[in-house]
Amino acid sequence: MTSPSLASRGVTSGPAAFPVVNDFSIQVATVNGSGSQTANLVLLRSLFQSGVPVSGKNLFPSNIAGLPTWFTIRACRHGYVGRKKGTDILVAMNPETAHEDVLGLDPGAVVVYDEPLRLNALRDDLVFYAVPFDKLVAPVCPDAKLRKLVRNMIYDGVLAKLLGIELEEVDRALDRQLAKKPKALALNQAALRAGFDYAAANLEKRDPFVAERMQATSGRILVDGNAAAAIGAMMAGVTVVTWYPITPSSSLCETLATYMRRYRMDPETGKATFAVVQAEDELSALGMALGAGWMGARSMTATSGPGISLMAEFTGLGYYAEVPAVIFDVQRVGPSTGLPTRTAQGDILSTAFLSHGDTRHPMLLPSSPREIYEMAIAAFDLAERLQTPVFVMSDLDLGMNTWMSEPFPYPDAPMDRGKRLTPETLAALGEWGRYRDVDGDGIPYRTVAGDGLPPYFCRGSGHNDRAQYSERPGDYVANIDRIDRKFQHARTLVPPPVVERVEGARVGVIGYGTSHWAIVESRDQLREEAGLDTSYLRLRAFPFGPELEAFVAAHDRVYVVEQNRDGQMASLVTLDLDAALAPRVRRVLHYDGLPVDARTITDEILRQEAAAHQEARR
Amino acid sequence: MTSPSLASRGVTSGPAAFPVVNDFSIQVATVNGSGSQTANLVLLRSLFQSGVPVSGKNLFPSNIAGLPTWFTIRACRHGYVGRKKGTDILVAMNPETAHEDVLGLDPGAVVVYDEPLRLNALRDDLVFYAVPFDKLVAPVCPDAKLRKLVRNMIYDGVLAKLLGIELEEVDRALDRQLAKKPKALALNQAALRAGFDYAAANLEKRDPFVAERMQATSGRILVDGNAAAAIGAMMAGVTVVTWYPITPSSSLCETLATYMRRYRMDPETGKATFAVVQAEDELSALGMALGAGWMGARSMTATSGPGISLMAEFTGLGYYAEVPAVIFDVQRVGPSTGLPTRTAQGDILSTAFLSHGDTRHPMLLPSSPREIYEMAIAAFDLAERLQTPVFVMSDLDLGMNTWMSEPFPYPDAPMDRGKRLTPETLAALGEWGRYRDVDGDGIPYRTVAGDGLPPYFCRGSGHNDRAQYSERPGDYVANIDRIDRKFQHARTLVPPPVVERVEGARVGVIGYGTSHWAIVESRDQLREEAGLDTSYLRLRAFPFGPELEAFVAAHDRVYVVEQNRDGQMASLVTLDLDAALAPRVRRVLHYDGLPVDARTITDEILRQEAAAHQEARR
Amino acid sequence: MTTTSSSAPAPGRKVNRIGLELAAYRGGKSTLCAGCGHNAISERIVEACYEMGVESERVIKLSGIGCSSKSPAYFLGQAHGFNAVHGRMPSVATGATLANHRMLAMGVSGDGDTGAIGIGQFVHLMRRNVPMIYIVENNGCYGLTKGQLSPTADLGSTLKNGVVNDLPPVDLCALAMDLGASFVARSFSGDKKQMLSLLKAAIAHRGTAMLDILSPCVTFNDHEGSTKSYSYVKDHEEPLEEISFVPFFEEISIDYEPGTVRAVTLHDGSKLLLKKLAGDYDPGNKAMARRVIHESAARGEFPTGLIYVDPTRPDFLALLNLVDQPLAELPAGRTRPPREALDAINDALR
Amino acid sequence: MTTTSSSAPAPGRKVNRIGLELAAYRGGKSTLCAGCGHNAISERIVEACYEMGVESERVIKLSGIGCSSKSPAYFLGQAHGFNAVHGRMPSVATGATLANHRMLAMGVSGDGDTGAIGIGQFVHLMRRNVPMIYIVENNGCYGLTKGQLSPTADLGSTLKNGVVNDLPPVDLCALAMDLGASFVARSFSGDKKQMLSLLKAAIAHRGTAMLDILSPCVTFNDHEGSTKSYSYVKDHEEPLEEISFVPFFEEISIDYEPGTVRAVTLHDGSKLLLKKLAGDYDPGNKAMARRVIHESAARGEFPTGLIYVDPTRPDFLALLNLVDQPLAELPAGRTRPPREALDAINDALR
Ligand SMILES: Cc1ncc(C[n+]2csc(CCOP(=O)(O)OP(=O)(O)O)c2C)c(N)n1
Ligand SMILES: Cc1ncc(C[n+]2csc(CCOP(=O)(O)OP(=O)(O)O)c2C)c(N)n1
Ligand code: SF4
Ligand code: SF4
Ligand SMILES: [Mg+2]
Ligand SMILES: [Mg+2]
Repeated sequence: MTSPSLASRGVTSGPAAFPVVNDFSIQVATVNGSGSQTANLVLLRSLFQSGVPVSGKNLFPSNIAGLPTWFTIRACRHGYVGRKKGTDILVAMNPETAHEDVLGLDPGAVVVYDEPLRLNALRDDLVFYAVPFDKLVAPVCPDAKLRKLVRNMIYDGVLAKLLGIELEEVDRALDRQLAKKPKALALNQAALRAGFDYAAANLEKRDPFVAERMQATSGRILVDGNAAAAIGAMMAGVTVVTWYPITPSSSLCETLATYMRRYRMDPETGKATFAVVQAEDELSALGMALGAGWMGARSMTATSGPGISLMAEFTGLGYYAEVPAVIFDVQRVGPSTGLPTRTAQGDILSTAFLSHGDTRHPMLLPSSPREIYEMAIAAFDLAERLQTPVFVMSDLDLGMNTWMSEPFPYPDAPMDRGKRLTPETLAALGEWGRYRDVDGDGIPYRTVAGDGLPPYFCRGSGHNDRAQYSERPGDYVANIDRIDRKFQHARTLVPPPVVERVEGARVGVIGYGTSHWAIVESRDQLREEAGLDTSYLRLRAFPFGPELEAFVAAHDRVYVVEQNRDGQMASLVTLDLDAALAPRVRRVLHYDGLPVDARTITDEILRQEAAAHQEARR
Repeated sequence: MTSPSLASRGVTSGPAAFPVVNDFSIQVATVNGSGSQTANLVLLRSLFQSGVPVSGKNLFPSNIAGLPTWFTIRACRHGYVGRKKGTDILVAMNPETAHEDVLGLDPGAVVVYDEPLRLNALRDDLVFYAVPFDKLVAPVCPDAKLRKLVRNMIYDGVLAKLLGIELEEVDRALDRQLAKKPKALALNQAALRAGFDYAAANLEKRDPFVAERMQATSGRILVDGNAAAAIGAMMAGVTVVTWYPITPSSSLCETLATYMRRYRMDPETGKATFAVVQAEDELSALGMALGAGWMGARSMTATSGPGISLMAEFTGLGYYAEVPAVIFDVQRVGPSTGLPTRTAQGDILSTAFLSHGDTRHPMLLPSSPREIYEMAIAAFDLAERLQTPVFVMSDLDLGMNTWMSEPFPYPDAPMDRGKRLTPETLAALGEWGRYRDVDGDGIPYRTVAGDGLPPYFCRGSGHNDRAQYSERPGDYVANIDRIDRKFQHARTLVPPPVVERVEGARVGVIGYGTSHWAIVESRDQLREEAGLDTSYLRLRAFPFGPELEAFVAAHDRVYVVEQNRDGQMASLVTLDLDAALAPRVRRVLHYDGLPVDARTITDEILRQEAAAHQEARR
Repeated sequence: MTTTSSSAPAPGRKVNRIGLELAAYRGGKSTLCAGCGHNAISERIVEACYEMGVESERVIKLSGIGCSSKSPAYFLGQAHGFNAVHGRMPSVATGATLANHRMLAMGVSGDGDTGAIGIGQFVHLMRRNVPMIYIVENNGCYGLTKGQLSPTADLGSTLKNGVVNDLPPVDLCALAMDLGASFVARSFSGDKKQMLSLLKAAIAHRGTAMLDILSPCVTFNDHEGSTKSYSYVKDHEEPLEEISFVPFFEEISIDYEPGTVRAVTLHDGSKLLLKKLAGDYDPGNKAMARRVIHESAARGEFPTGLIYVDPTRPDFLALLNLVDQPLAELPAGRTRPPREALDAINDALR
Repeated sequence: MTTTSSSAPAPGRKVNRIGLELAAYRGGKSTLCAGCGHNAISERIVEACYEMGVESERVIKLSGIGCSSKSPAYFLGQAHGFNAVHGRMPSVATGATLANHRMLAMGVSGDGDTGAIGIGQFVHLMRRNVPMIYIVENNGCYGLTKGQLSPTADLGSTLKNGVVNDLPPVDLCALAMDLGASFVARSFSGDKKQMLSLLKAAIAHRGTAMLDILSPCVTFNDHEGSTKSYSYVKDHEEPLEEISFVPFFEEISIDYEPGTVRAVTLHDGSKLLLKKLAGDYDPGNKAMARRVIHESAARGEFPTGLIYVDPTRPDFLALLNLVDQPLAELPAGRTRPPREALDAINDALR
C-alpha cells in the first residue's frame, strides 16, 4: 500500500491539469466479512455503465472474516486496466489500517474516512472528506444487526457525488447486484442516497478527480477469469470435472458446476451430460481426470501451486502413457502455502518440467478473460490432439479479479478430438500400434474402451510401440524420442505469440499472462516519457513457436517481464533460443504478491537500458 | 545387448595382439531368481583378488523371478570401470535369450554355453565352448532341488580354467561369499571344481583373453553405492531415517538399518541411538524427515524418481520454512514408472526446481562409492548449515552395482550442526529473529524445541523475519530474497568441481555422477585415437561455483555428458553461465537405461567436433 | 453388469453363453513367480468371466504398482487395461467409470498398494461405492520390492530375516464395510471354489465389490513364522458359509433343506446361495459382520466368504444423475451448449 | 506426560502448580471468525495445560492447513509450533516425536485436513499409536476455502446453497479405534466441562489420544439443514458418561456411590472418573465401543465422551527401543561410530 514518486500519478502525467477526468484509482480499505463486496462492485459497475474503462482488484487476507481487505477500482480513460501504483482516492473504513493507509498516500490524494477516526489530523497535504457513517446509517437501517452490511453503501453515495457519477447509474448497478433480494436492495438504496445527500450538503469538492460519461465500454462485459475459464470449459464440451478446493482456483470449478447445471442438463431427460466430482485431494483429482481421459472423455481439473506439486507423479504418468487431461493452474504466491490470496506467475518452471525423468508439458498462457475462455477450449483440443496433460496457467489476478472483456464468441470450429483410430484408419494402416508414429508428427492413434476397436494396455512403465511391456533399450529410446517429437510438433499447434513489431525499435519486451496489462501501459510510458520505442511479443504458449527466436534476433535486448523471483519464463526462453541470442535476454521481475504495475516495469527497463548504454560506452 | 564396430573392442584396440591380458568383459546371461548372483560375485571377486581392476554390473528385469538377467564383469588393466560397449565373453545360460545374445556379439567374441542349446550352429566367427551343465551338476549335487542353484558355479570353474584365474583365488572368493553356509559352500566348491576339471579335460583354448595377476587393487574394497551411502549416513550421525521401499533405493535404507543395528546401539544400555521407520509412502517419509529435522535431529530419506515427484509439496515446505533434511535420490529411468531397474540421470531438472513457486534446491552429485560416502556426510552438514532439504543424486548404476573403491576414510572434521542459537549468540545479537539475516550469508539462526531458547512458529505460509504470519509485500520480498541469498551462498559451501585443465586443449568435457567413468575412458580414446586433447570439469554439486564459468570461458566448446534425453544438467549450466558463454555448451546424451559407455561419448564428441569444424570452414 | 447377448455355442468345443471358449479370456503369459497366489487369482478371474459370459470389450482392468498390480496383463487380453501409479488406482478407476458407466471395471491391487500408499484413495473409493470390483491380492508384504512388511501384516508375524511385525494390521474388509462398500468379501487364493463364486457374484453386483484375497507370496512370505504363508492361511481360514452362485441366466437347481440356505439376489438378478456353517451368519447385517470380523481376528483366524452385502445401496454414478449414454461417447451436439446459451451468459455479464 | 517441577505460587495471583498464570498459556490473537467453535477449543487447551501445569517449553504444536489448523498460533505462545502442509501433519508429528520423545506433541487438524487429503496419514498414525494428542476440529466442511462439504459431513446434511450431501460420513472415532489408537474421544466445542476433562486426560495419556471435537463453523455450516450446526449438535450429542479428571498431583476428593463410577488410571497416574449415564458403558471394551458408535450414528446421534481407552498399549516410540536421551540431543560422540567401527566395515568389504 505504498506509493511512488509524484511523477507516476495520474494527477501529474502531462501538465497537472484540473480536473483529472476518468483517470484515478479508488482504494476501499475495509475488513473482510464486512459485506463491502456489494458496495465495491456497485461502484465499479456504475463507472463501467458510464462508459469508463475500469478494473477491480480485491486484495484480501487468507482468512474468512475480520482482517484488513483492500478493494481497488481503477478508472482510466486510456483503457489501462493493469494495477496502478499508488492510490488517488482512499476510502478508509478500517480503523486498524487507516493510519498506515493514509501515511502511504502521495500528496494530493483524497481520503474519504469515517469521521471518528480523525484521519485529517495525520497529514496536511491530502484532501480529506469526513463522513459520519454511523450517524448516517442509523436512520436508514433501523435493524442494528444489518447496519454493518448496509453502512458501506454510504461511501458509494459519497463518491458518486464527489466524482460526479450519475446517481441513476449507481442505482442501476445496485439493482443488478441485489435484484433478487428486494429487502436488502431497499436498505442499500436508502444508504446510497444518504451518502449522496450528505456529500451534497456537507462536502465541498476540493480535489481534481472527476468521472465523466464516455463510450469506451459499450458491448463489453464484466467478468473474472475463473468464470471465463469455466464458460470456456463448458463450451469445450468438458464432461468430467474433478477438483479439490483451493484458493484461488475453487471458484473456477464452482462456477463451472453452476453453469453446467443450467446449460448442460439434457433437455429431454433432465439428466446431466457431465459429472463434477469433488475429490479427496489433488492427487485423486488428477487421477480421476486421467482415468476419464483414458476412457475418451474430455476431463479437467483446476488447482493452484500446492496442488500442482501434488500432481507431479500423475502428470508424469499422463505424459508417458499419453493420456489427455486439462489442468488449470490459477497461480498464487509460493513457495509452499506462501501467500494464498496473492498473485504470481511462479509455477512456470516447475510445471514445465513437472515430474521426474525426462518430461515437459504444454502450457497455455492466458492474459484476459476472453483469452482464457478461448484457451480453455483450445486446451481440450490440444490435450486430445497431443494425448497429454495440458496446463492452462492462469493466476489469482486474472482468476479472481474483475475485468472488462469482449463478450465470449461462440466457438465455430468443430472440436478436435485428436487421432482416434477408426475402422477406416485401421484398414488403411493395416496394422495398428498404439504408440506407433505413422506420419511423422510423433502422435500415434489411440483407441478407447467401448469403441469396438483393438484394445491396448496403458501403462507408465516401459513399452514398445504396440504398448507391450518392454525393457529393451531400443524400444525405450524410440518411444521417448517419439514423445519428444510430439512435443516439438506441439510448437505448431499451440496458440502463437502476439507480436507487435515497432519500426526501428531496438528493444523488445516479452510478456505473458496478466503481466500484459502493465506492459501495455509501460510501453506507452517508455515511449512518452523516455522516447523509447519497444516491440512486444506476448507469449501465449509453451513450447514456443519460431516467432520467438525471430523476435529476439531482431532486437538488441529483450526484456522478459514476469511475476516471479527467478525469471522462470526467461529461463525457458533462454533454453529455447539459439544460444547465440541468449545474451539479449534480460529480466524484469516483480514478485511481492500484488499484480505488477506499469511504473515498476518502466523504471526497471530504463534502469537496465541506462546500464546497457553505459556498458556499451565503456 | 547390441554391440558396435570392431574398432571399439579390446581385441583390436592397438595392434591386434594375442593374448589380450586383463582387458575383457564377461557377460553372464541367466534368468533372475536362478541363484547366479553368487557365481557372478565370486567370479568378480576372484579377479579383484588377483589384483585386476574390475567392475560388476547387473542388468536385471523389473520382476522377481524367471526373466532374463545379464551380469557383466569388466576386467581392465587400464583401470577403466565404466560400462564397456560390447561383450568379449558371453556365458549363455538362458535359453530364452541365447540366440539373440549370440547374434549380437562382435566377431571374435567367446561363447561359453549350455551344450544342449547348440549355439555353435548360429555363427562361425565366434569362439564357442560347449559345457554340459546338467551332466556335470548331477554327480556333485545329488539333491535335484538344489541343482538349479549350484549349477551356475560350474561356469566359474570353466572360466577360471579358460582365463587362467588361479583356482585358489576363486576358492577364497567362494569362501567369503558362503562362509556362513557350510553346506552350500561344499556343494559350490564341488561344482566349481567340476567346471574347472571339465574345461581342463575337454576345452582347448582358442581365444585370446587371459587374466593375469596384477597389483592394481590392493587396499581397495568392493562395494555398491547404496551401501557406501548408508555407511556415510551412519558416520554422519543420522538419527532419524524414514523411507519407503522403491527400486533402486531400497537397499540404501535396508543396509543402513543393518549397519545401525550393529554399530549404533548404545554400548551401555543396548538401546538404539537411531530410529529407522518404514513410512506408508514417500510423502510421509519426507514429512517425517522434516518433522525430525525441525526438532533438531539429523534426518534423511531415500527414494527414486516417483518418490521425488511425490515429495514435491513437502520439499517446497522445507525450502520455505527452512527445515533441514537429506534426501537420497537413487535415479532410475523415467518418466513415470519407466524402467525401474535401469539407470539414468533423469531427475536433475525436476529436482533442482522441485515444488511450485520460486524454489531451488542444492544437489550433490557423487560418482563413486567413496564419493557418495563422503557426500552423505557433507549432505547432513549442508542441510543443517543451509537449513534446507539437500538432495544427493545417485543412480542405479552407482547404487546397485559393484564398484572398486578406496576404503572409506574416517571423517576427521567435526559435524557442522549449522547456525543454532545459543545463549551467547542470543546475548550478542540482542534480539533474535528466526528468519533474520544477521551476517549477510542469508542464513538465520534457529532454535529447536527443548533447547530452552526462544520458540518460534514454523510455517509454510508468508512470514516476516520474526517468523510471524505476514502477508505484507515487503516482508515477503525481503524473506524470499534472503532465501535466494542463502542459495547463492551455498555455492561456496558445496563440494567444488574437480577440474583437470589440459594445456592447449580447446575442448572441454563436463560430466557428473556415474558418467564420470565413461568420460575418463573416452578422453583417453579421444586423445589416443583422434589426437583430441580435452580438459575436464566434473561437477560435484548444484548450485555451481565460479570454477564452472571459468572453465567454459577457457574452452571453445564444452560437452556436457549426461544420461538423460533432455540435457538436464546442460540446461542448468546454460542458465547459470554468463549468457555470452552459452553458445559453447554442447550436449552428449545417452539414455537407453544402460550405463553410458566411453565409445558412445567418443563417437558423439567426434561427430560434433567434425560438424563444428565444417561449420567454421564455411 | 455387462453380461449381454448370447449366441448358440458351436458344436464340439466348450463355449460359454456368448459362444466363447475359456481361452478367449486369458491374457499374456505371467511373469510372476511360479506358485505365486496372484496367478491363481488371475485364473479364477478368467474362469469367472468365462462362466458369466462377460464380454471382454466391456471390461476395463486397472491396477497400481506391485506384483499383484501386474496381474491385469495376465487375464482378459481383449480388455483395455491401465496399470497406473503406486496406490492410485482408485482415482483412475473412479474417473474411468465416470467417463463410461457401462463398463465393468475390475481393479487389482496389493496390500502395499492399497494398505500403505493407497489407503487414502481406498477409503474414498469405498465411501463413494464406485461401481467396480476391487481385488486386493493380499500377501502381507511388498513382493515387488523384495518382501518388506506391509500394513496388512499381522502383529507378531515375522519376515524371512527374523524381523517381527509390531504394528496391528489394517483389516481391509472391516474398513471397506464401515466406509460404505456395498459388497465385501474375503477369500484365499488356494480356495478355488469359494473365490470363483465370489468373483461371479462381484460381477453381478452393482457398487463397490471389495475382495480381500489372501494370496501368499511364495518367494518372500511363505516361511514359518509368517501368518500369510500358504499353510498358515489354509489352517486359519474360517469360511462363514458355503457359497454357490447362480447366474441370472440359469435356474436354481441346487437342493437344500429349507432353513439352511440364505439367498441373496444381486443387481443383475443372479443369486448367491449361502449355506450356513458355523452360526447363523447374515451378510446383510453390518453389526454382525463387524463383530465376526473382529472376534475372529482376535482368535487369529480369517473369516472368509461373503462378509457383507447390500445390493440396494445406490452406487456413486447413480448419485450423479447422468444421461444414459456414456459421457465419453456423447457427441459434440450434446456437450457444447447452443449459441443462445452463450448469448444468455454474455448478456448476464453485461 | 510433560508435567514437571512445581514451585510455590506467589501470593495474590492465581497460579498453577508450576507457578504460572493462565495468561502464560495463551497464544496470539485469533484471526478466526467470532464465534467459531475452534476458538472455544483453543481456550480449553489453554485451560487444560494451565490446570495440568504443563511446561510450554516441553510442548510442540502441529497442524495442517485450514481454519482449524491455524489455531496452534492462538494457544501456548511459548511452545514451538509447526503449521505444515494440508493433510500431512501426522507425518511431521511422527518425525518430531521420533526426534524428541520427551515433548508433548499436540496436533490440531480439521475434518477436511484429516478426513479428505489427510486420511492416509491419519490411518497410519493411529495404527502406530504415535504418542501425541490429535485433535480434529470437526465442522463437517472446509471453512478456509469457503464451506464445501467435507468427508465427515453427514448423509443428508445440506450446504448453505442447498446442495445435499449424498455420501456417508467417515467416522473418525470408529476408524481411529479400529486402527489402533489407544485413546479415542469425542466432544463438542460447546461442552466446556467435558472437553476440558478429556483434554487433561489426553495430556496424561501416553499413546495416540484422538479427540474428534464437533466445532461448528458459524460462517458456513451453522444453518438449518446442517447436522454440524451449533444447535443440531447440541441437541444430538449423547454423553456416554459424566467425566471428572483427577490429575496425578491431586487426591481424589469426589464422593460417589459405589458401583456408579468407573475409574481409569492413565499413564502418569492421573485418573479419569466416569460416572455412568445411559447403560453401563465401558470404554475399555472395544466391541462395546464399536457397537455404541455405530448404533448412535444410525439414530443420528453423536456419542460424546471417552469412547475408548487402553492405557497399556505400547506407543510407537516404545517399540523402537530408543536411548533415553532424545535423538535430537545426542552429542556427536554418541552418533558417530568410532574409528574402529569404520575399520571393521572397510575390512569386511575388502
Ligand atoms: C511412488 C512409488 N513408491 C514406491 C514404489 C516401489 N514399489 C513398487 S511395488 C511396491 C509395493 C508392492 O506391494 P504390494 O502392493 O503389496 O504388491 P505385491 O508386490 O506384494 O503383490 C513398491 C513399494 C513405486 N513403484 N512407486
Ligand atoms: C494441497 C492443498 N490443497 C488445498 C488447499 C486449500 N485448503 C486450505 S484449507 C482447506 C480445507 C480445510 O478444511 P478443514 O481441514 O476442515 O478445516 P476448517 O477450515 O474447516 O477448519 C483446503 C482445501 C491447500 N492449502 N493445500
Ligand atoms: S515376489 Fe511374491 S508376490 Fe511377487 S510374484 Fe513372486 S511370489 Fe508373487
Ligand atoms: S470460516 Fe468457519 S471454520 Fe473458519 S474461522 Fe470462520 S467459523 Fe471458523
Ligand atoms: Mg503385497
Ligand atoms: Mg472443517
